[in-house]
Amino acid sequence: MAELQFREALRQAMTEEMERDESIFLIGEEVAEYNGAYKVSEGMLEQFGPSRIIDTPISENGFCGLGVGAAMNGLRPIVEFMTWNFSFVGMDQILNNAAKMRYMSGGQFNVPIVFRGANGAAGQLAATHNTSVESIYSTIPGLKVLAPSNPDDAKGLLKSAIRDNNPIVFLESEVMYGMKGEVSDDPDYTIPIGKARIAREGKDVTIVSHGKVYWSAMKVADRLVEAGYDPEVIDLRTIRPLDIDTVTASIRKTNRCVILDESNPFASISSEVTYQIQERVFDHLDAPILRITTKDTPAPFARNLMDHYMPSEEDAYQACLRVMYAK
Amino acid sequence: MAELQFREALRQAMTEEMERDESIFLIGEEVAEYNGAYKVSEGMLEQFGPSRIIDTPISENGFCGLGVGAAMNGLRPIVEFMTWNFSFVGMDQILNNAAKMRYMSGGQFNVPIVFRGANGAAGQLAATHNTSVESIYSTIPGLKVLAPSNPDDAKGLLKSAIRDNNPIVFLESEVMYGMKGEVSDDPDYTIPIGKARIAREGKDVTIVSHGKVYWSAMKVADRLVEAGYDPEVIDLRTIRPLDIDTVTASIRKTNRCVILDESNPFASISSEVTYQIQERVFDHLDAPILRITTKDTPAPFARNLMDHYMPSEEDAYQACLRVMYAK
Amino acid sequence: MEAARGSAHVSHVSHVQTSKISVTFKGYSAGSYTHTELGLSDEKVLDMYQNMLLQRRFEQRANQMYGKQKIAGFLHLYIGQEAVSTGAATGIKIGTDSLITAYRDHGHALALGMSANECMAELYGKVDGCSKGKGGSMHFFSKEKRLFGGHGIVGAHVPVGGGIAFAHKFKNDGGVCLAFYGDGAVGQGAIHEAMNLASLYKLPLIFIIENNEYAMGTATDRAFGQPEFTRLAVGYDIPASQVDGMDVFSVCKAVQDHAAMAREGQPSLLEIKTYRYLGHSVSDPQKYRTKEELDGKKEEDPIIRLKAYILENSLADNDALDALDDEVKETVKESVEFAENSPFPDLSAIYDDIYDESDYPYLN
Amino acid sequence: MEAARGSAHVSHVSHVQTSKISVTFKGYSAGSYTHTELGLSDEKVLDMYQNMLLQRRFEQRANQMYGKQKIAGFLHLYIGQEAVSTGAATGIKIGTDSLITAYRDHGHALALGMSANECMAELYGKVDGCSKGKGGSMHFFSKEKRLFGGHGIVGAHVPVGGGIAFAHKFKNDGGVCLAFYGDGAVGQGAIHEAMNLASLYKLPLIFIIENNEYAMGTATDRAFGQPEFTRLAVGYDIPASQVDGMDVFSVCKAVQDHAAMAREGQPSLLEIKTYRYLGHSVSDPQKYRTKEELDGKKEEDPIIRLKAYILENSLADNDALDALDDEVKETVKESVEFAENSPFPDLSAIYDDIYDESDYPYLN
Ligand SMILES: Cc1ncc(C[n+]2csc(CCOP(=O)(O)OP(=O)(O)O)c2C)c(N)n1
Ligand SMILES: Cc1ncc(C[n+]2csc(CCOP(=O)(O)OP(=O)(O)O)c2C)c(N)n1
Ligand SMILES: [Mg+2]
Ligand SMILES: [Mg+2]
Repeated sequence: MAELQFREALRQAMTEEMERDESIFLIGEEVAEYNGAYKVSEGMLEQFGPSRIIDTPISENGFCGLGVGAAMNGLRPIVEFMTWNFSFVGMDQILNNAAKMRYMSGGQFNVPIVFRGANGAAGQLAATHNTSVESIYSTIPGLKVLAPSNPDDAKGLLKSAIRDNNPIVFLESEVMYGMKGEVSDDPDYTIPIGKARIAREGKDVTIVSHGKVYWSAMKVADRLVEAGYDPEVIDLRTIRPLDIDTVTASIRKTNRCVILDESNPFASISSEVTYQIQERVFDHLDAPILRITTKDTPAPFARNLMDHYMPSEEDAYQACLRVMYAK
Repeated sequence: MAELQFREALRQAMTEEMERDESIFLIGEEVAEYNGAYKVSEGMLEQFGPSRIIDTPISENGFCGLGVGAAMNGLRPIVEFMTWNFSFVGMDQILNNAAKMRYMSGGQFNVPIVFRGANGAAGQLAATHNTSVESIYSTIPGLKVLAPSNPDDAKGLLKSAIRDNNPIVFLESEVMYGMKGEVSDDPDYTIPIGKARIAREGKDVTIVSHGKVYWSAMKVADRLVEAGYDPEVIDLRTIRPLDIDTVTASIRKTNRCVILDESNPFASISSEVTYQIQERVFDHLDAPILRITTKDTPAPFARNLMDHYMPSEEDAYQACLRVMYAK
Repeated sequence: MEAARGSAHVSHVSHVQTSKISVTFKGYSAGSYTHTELGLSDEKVLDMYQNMLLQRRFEQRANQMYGKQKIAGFLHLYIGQEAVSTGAATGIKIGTDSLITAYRDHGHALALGMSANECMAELYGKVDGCSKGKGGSMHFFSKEKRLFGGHGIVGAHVPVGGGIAFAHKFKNDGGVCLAFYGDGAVGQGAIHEAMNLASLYKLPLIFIIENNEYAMGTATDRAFGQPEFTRLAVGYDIPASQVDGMDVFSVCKAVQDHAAMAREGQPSLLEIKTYRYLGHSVSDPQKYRTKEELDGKKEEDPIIRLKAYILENSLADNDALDALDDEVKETVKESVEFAENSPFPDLSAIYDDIYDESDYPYLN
Repeated sequence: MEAARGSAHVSHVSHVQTSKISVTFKGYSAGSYTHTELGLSDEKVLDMYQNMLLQRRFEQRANQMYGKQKIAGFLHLYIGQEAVSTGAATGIKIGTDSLITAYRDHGHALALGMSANECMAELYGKVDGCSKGKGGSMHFFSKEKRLFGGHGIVGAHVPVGGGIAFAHKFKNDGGVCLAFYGDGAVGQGAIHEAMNLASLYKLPLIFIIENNEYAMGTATDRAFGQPEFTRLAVGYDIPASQVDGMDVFSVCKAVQDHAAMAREGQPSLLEIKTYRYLGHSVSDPQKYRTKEELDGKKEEDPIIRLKAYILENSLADNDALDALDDEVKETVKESVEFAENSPFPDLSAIYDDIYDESDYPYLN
């Protein structure tokens, strides 16, 4: 175990895998000579050279498609989006070509590709630069969608993603890149895709979250503990496939659920988790499931509005009290 | 009232509005000289001429962007997608530019634009040509999303959409274009955006649906009636903003709900409707809300698989029985 | 920047206030090449003839079966364009080189040597289809023949072709990729991005526009401000040539030349002039063209042209050609039987082939 | 297809097996134009000088305020490129013509006559900002000045520019649209689509590439197989010219000429060679270029150049220019006070300006 930044954990995952398997390459804007817009790939050009660490023009559609073709023809691309906001100009390549190629070819062509980059809000960047994309990508069968919340998960999940033979949407966060944490140094450290993590065991209320907002969930849990409650916190880690069994097992115990989701609310992960919970353990629910999300608006620029836009820990805390009928 | 096909109702809506307001134009692939790939715009080139009925190259990103700019500069474009499957190569224009322009400009620039075309499955067209896009677009604040299920609603909602000052995603269906029905001939016939329609009143179970799958909901209701039950059927008509009040009022009465949604299930309209119902009328629910959707897979080609892929009326019927604890 | 390689020549003159470039495009016109010049044996020419006939009769039969509702969905027929697929397949190394195209893909599949059986079964949506009945007409695939699909989103497969070429280069396996697309697809930004990427990374890729004059009902000059597609290559400094797609030898020669460039790391563009005889798909009233235009084009028919060449050059006589045709008819007939007899996929197969694993948990 | 109009000349020669085109691009080099030739009064030249200074000092101050954490988010500074915005704004009819650009938009806003106050307040995210604090640095808008934004998704605003031009034509209001974008944006397919649409529909649109040699850390020749951007115009048969963006008169003249073409329904392309002195945004270590390169470019500074021109031609003396500078400094200082004193939006404003209606039901 070593203490690493989130970005270093990602880099280590990529580096170890690239050392192991020569068919892996990294491609994206500024990943090579600039060392990555957020320095995730720092030093990788030096280590692996320009045939495996590849700068692109600003052509998301083009280089996503290039990744898909390379994956079909025997390589294992890692495609970096500077941020996921920019994936929309190339999203047809992800949701049609990457996701459906194997199916349409009757299983002949695997598409082992990882699309990765920063997701979600990152401060005063206004409406086009603060999108949480998981609602959009996770609706697509054929993709897997991963969202680590800490350096160790980042490493273990990214290694699993790179080894996986299927197309993967891997969601990081500008705001988390500098976050430090203990990270396994086992070169075969992988975290199974599709397994949630119980971050805190408890029996009074289940708080479900993923990615950056997991840290808000933990703060809410701390406040609840201080107030004398015993919350359970689940970090989904994988969004598709969703580990609903871990969630429902928790609800069987707590009978209550609050979801923290840094997406616009409509048809989001919070909606889906709610559907699946109530479908499976309806009789165990003692209160409605409540969600705390970003506001149902585009992201504003002004500092105070942007703070207001983000999922509120206070609201989440109050929601927990509400579902426990503690107020 | 006259009996019109769905496509004729759409055409009438566009034609009447274009006669009323010279700033409206129709643009898209094959809309002019070919009279529309599905003949929705038949004869409109002749009536309005090539400056208002405009064929495009196959450049969805380009002509969606063109529509947004034209709308910002005082026109009211109707942009036809041959089908919504092809919107993904231009979706950045919809979800970033159309949806967020007004907000980012502090309210200075309206974007009165209608994006319309065929949505959802249309038979053996395989994985890229059978996408239901409402889950993806309705998650975006700034858009409104409409999905009429019959010719009269098609006309009334399209006229409302064209008159609306906001960007609208208008979802039709290849399979429904030939469907006939009575249509109002009032030139000012509009249906309010954001109002669901109670298609059948009942008290035993609420079936929620929209668009083409509404007809399955009605068939299921018929079977239930035959079996001695009294179902209520709600046609959402507008997906964003969602008329949740009509839905919850129904559930207060029936205490049970089944949702039919022709989308892939994950993070779909069915998920969202479920969240909102349980949040608002939890205590009125006597059973879990169940959904019947397409399978959680890409659309296959083979006829039998494609039939199997579609939301099953039998499953929906069984789901209704299940939530009524009738089996 | 000076460039003079392959078939394009760019020269650059700078004055104080203007600069000038001139670019030369090579043309591969019909009737310019003999099979011996192209290194093709007499037998190979007969194979080519038979293959073009196979494409034609296969599709005629498919059209018929569509009418009988044995086949459903879209059916985009290639009839008239057979010299393009066969010429191209003859110009490359099948099994080493790769090919990707749009939804009008039956011709390419058969030209690469995929069997009529697997192709017809795919149209029927049967398990023995080349995509196990999952893809249908628009999505023929063969890993063995290196056909990377059949694709339905116009233009979107062209960057994928760039990636296939990228992998050839990365693996240094000597392969090149042919990316076919229609004139209409040129309107898609994806292709611009792919052309720049190919030029920048020096990918072993040939962009091949099958210009059949229409995208559905839209003639090229109604969709493009400048419809001479070779000129797009100027923006990327890649060689571009124009080819008469009604002469299979012209196509073969052009693909040979451009594949040779590609093997040296020089991507390029081919505009192949061709024509489709039937509608865009089976339900097209075709009001956008006259019967005269269509009939005129049929006079240039690529199969008749090749037949005439064979007879003129005594590569075979009429009887021998008739025998080949009979074989083809038999093959096609058998393919229909094969497709009829092949089972539909099991319903459980709906969940197969999505992920490369058997325990993925689907929702239901 | 023959074309010889505006500044591009295409000729076409067909032989049996090759065809050739030659294309001429016009150049607007520095030092070629006097203000009188351009129809600019002496006063106008002083206005232009003052405007360029305003842009420079405004941004220097914004940079400072960013350091003091009064401003947050991305801040992309335009310093070095001021001749482009001022030259272009001088070449069009403000209030009739339209302009759209990318996120590096402060210069264009000030050149169009938007006040330093509303611009600085927007950087602060205050209600008196030009986008009410909803847009920030990347999203300056002014309906009055016809600035259609400031846009953050690279390349995506260019088709929007096409639509603005489309509406000018549709309404026949005599207006034209200038769509500015960076060299990096040329890699986006959206721009290819927009160029074809403009060429096809004959839109009154000028595509203006502000080529400042870098897209973040990527020099143009590392992103483009063929980095002479004017050549892209050949594919669309639209005139293209290259402009020295360090001379405000060259820019003005080019925009005058191309706007005149646009008013006649001829879209065109301008590549303006310029340079940004600062990093891509405030947090850029700039390892991709040398100090020597940067210092060399600063020698061509557009403001110093214009100052020299004014002095040489005795349009004003040093004292008068210093007085203008003092005015500018005062304006900028006031804008900071204005921004500081302007309130933040009310929290309820988060729900305003999304839809053009007051009763839209948001989720919560
Ligand atoms: C992105 C996208 N837009 C629209 C369509 C609908 N469409 C299918 S084929 C076609 C015409 C394509 O013409 P062309 O590229 O010339 O190929 P051809 O049919 O002539 O072989 C269109 C518009 C599509 N499949 N994808
Ligand atoms: C589609 C998209 N991809 C990536 C980015 C991230 N990004 C922002 S600015 C930029 C560089 C653009 O360079 P250029 O067009 O030359 O403009 P300049 O910054 O030089 O003015 C990049 C890659 C983005 N905003 N949008
Ligand atoms: Mg065509
Ligand atoms: Mg630049």
